[in-house]
Amino acid sequence: MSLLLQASGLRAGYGAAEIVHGVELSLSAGEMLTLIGPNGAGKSTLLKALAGAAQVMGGRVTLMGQDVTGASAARIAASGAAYVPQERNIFRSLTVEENLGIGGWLAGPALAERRAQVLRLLPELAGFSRRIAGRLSGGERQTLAVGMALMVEPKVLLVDEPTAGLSPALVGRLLELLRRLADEGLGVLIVEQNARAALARADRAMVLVDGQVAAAGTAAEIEAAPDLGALFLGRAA
Amino acid sequence: MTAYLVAILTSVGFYVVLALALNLQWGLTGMLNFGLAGFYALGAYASAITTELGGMPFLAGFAMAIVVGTLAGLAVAGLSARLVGDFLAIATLGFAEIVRFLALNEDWLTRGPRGFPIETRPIPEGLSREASAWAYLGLVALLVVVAFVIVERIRTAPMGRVLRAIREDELVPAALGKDVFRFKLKAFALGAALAAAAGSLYAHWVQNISPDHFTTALAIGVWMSLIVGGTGNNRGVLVGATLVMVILEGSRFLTGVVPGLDAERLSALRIALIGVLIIVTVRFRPEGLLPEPRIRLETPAKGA
Amino acid sequence: MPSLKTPRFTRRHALVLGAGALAAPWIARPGFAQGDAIRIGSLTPNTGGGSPFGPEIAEAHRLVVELVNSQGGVNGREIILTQENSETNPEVAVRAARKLIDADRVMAILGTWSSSVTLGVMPLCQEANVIQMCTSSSESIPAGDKKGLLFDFQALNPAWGKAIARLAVARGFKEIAVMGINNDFTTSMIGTFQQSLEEGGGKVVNEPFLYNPNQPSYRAEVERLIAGNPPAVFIPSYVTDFTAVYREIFRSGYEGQVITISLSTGPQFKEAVGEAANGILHGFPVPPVGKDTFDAYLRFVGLEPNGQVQRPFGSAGYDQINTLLLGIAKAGNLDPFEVAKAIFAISNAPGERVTTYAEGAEKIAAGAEVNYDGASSSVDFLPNGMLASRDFELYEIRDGKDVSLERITSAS
Amino acid sequence: MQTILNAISSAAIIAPAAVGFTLLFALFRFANFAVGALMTLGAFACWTLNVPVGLPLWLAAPGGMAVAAAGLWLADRLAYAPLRAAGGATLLLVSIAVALVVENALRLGYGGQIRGFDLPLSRPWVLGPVRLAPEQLGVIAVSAASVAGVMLWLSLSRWGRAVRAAADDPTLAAVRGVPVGKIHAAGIAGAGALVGLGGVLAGVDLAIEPGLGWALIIPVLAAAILGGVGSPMGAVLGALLVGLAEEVTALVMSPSYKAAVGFVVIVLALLLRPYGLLGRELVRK
Repeated sequence: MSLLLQASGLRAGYGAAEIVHGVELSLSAGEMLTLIGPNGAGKSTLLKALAGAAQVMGGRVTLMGQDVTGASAARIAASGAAYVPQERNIFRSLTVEENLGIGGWLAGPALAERRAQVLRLLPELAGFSRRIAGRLSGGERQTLAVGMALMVEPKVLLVDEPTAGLSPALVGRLLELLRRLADEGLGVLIVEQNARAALARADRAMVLVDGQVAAAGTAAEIEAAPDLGALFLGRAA
Repeated sequence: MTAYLVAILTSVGFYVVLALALNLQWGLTGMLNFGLAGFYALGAYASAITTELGGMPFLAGFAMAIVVGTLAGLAVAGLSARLVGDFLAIATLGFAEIVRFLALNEDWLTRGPRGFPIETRPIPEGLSREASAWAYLGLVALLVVVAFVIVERIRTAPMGRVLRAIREDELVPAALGKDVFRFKLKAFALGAALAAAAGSLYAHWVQNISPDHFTTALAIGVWMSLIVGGTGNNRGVLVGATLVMVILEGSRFLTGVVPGLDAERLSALRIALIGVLIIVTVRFRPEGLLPEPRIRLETPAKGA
Repeated sequence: MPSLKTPRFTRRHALVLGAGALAAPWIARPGFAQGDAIRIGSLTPNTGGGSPFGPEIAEAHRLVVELVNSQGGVNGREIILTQENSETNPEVAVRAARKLIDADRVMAILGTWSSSVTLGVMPLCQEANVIQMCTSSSESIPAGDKKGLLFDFQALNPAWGKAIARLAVARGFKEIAVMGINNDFTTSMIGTFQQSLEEGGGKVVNEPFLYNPNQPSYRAEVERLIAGNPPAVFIPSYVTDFTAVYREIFRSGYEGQVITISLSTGPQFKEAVGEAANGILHGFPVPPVGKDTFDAYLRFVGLEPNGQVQRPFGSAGYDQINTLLLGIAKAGNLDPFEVAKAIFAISNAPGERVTTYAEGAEKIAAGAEVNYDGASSSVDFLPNGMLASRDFELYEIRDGKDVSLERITSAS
Repeated sequence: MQTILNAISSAAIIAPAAVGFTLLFALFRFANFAVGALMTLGAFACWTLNVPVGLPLWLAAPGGMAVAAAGLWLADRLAYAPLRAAGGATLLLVSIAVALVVENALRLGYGGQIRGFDLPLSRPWVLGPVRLAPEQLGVIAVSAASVAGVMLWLSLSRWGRAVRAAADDPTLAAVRGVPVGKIHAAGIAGAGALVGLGGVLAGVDLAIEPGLGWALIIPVLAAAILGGVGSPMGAVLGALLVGLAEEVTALVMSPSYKAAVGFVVIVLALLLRPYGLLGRELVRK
């Protein structure tokens, strides 16, 4: 398995406020890594820093061996890491079709081909391609957000709380979808509140507390750790 | 020259009171009021009508201006409380235009475009020119102090905290059980009353008002005072209004040194220069010369 | 912090420049005794609603002052003219007038144009005993002048309405619809127009109404004006709005007679609408096209007399500054009340006719009585500072030229 | 019938600039008051090409549009872009300062006199109860074609869609690799050209002088806000309604209250639909 994304000593935040204090992280192809932790632990900030959407204040990030420390969101996107924000992850005033088109901006002439591939991966999108994205249901919206991210054929998918606000049935379906993408060879890094559901499908997990890694291991190890379970997994139990 | 500086300082005083009113409405509460000139005009006309047509003394006119200003503020804020941001701006702009059209068209009351001469003065009869100029400056300074104390106290009081919370996100104070509508109404009406009070004093200072006195150009000057000085900072308002007046009036002296241009081109150059100076000032100090002091936004500890 | 430096530098720079500007008038110039200067302010609407007219007034003031200074000034004193822009806005004009009075220490303010500005600065001028010369036609103007320091070089608007109605009746137009720009200038003009029309056996059809300037379109107003297809319409207006209104009238297919005031139909208007301007009737109290004084003024500012109404307010500005300077020459000092008295003396009969400052000053020095005859009118004042009379002339635009039809003299 | 036609004629002048304004608002999240002055700039540029240079109006008009777009781009570079992070009120004020600079630069160059295009006035065609002047028809046709063209561009072309995406959510657009800077430039070019065209159309009806923009900015703003800022279709609808409201009020009551009544209508409409007819809440920074 090839190493796709690696961060060492990563410190990040916004303006003067440092939120993530020195995190080590790696992600390989075909692997699904889930980030869990209490509210305000810096999970989303870490993800954003990796995606170029938050300020990197120290440390180093490499993407497929290339140094992307502090690079812009656009450059990281072009280098093969697709970020799916938690909110505002679709263009609400555009149709689903148009959203996919914007997602595939970097694909250029290969747009049609990519669209076909994405629709193969996510066949449900084809069913509502002409609708205005802002009027989609929660599950449809998240599927579109993932689909749009896939349009540039990324190697790494960075997904921020994709299941927030979804019904338990939809949570399962969406996580299954991400698992499937990892099985196709992508590296998938997700931040997830539904910790048990995520752990059930992830390969590895990291627990973030106060901007630092409190624990890391295989999903099974983390799930089994009794103290962690009591502290952070209770909510989802 | 002294008398000129006194007069300009008096003008600065009016700008300061208006900018303080805006600071309360926009700087603290986030309500975009483009109709400031309307409340100013309303105060000026209410006062002039009371003293000239009603034959009452200045203080009665001043009180009437405050009453009318408050009522108009309540009405405008009450009607448009649902509107936010630029939508409130257009509604208030509409209000100002309506006031101006009323002043222009209802000439049985306002003497329309021919101007309303005002004889009643808040200062004793028979003062010398110099002395009356200083007396007016004193009165305006008094109004500035009162307005400053009111707005500054609100800013630092618990009410100020709620207003700032409304500015950042209305839903948060609403969730904490604050009656957002009431707070907005209060802040807006108080700002309107301040503007009307300034209008009253202004009317009796210039002694002749017409709808042309209360145009958007005036509102722009006041807005500039606020933005240049520092939104949310009452001391900044003082600095901003002074600086804007220095730019507006000082540029008159500047044009004297540009040779070879006729009056029309000099005037155009001067106004263009005012525009450039404002762009440059805002460009290098986007938060204003005196940024808003940081006040912790969290709710006070229990029992406090 | 480089961001702090720039504004600071700008401000200091501005102060230095400003101080330089202030100092400039005090730098001794050859030929004039220091401290004896005559300080005059010119406050014209160079931007805003009056911008089509303000610059020509300002230019007339400046050129006359330059000429007189080059000839040795008034009684050996240099004239220092300070020109300010009122922006056609009384709020701004009041501050500009403060500067003129208190910083530049002028003894007279010339050139205010719109009534709101003239009335707005009047309390200041009255308080500081500063002479005011304006071209405003509001009826409220004489009432505000308690000290006899104001001279108005424009006929008051009731006179306009009367004269134009008489001219219209004389041309056989008896049923006329009326709309006017919403300002003080037209409001009372419409009243006297209606009255005078009825006295002449005619009547105003439809309800007369006012419109506001600065509109994106005047279609609705025009529809209302020409409803019922009246044989003639009268539209007192200014050039900017009249241009738009007239286009609308023409495009609406209205075939009746359009009557307006000559302010609206200057060369700018004719150029803007082209041939369609032909046939418009317009009346104006001044300037007396073809009169020697008016032609002399036009040549003075570098224009050729062409039988057209040109620079309607510049000619009044020219008369303002000439009259003031002659008044000072006659008074022999700068006391405003004596100068005001002298202005009545040099502008009204009896006296030898003079048409320029140089001519008049020479005769005054020789001890003669003079009567200034101006480019905008004969410049005779009533005791209240208003023009005693003014010639009204009715023109028709033919082939893009103003053709004079008739002239009457109307008492204010 | 005539009233409706008149309302359409008025709307035709306002609509392109209102669409331009709404696009700028959607992209940059502030009410750009310089739009009025840029209309004046477009009208003067077109006049210069039309009268002194002698080009026919249909050739001069694109020149006016290009100059207005260039002016907007320059204003963005010098004044707006460095302040992107500042709030909407600051930018709005800066845009007023820009308007002052543009207006007075024109006054410096051209003087305050009024001007008109070299376009002879013509008499109307009379079709039963309705009169329609050829210029009026021309204005309506050009306006409709340009607005329709821009809307097609926005919905069908790759760049047009990217403009809408960047307006919808610039952060997400950047994350998806859309070159937001270039898209902003494209939006400025498109909006600037529309605004310039609006100035040219206004020049056909009104007198061209440096203060022209101030007569136009309020109705442009009102149309855009009434329609729902950010919605080009809404801006067109808003222009029609503003036109209609003003025409009707001038017929039934004193025309001197026309503009005021227009405002009342707008405020009432906003009270019923706080985000405008076709608008929705825009994501704020």
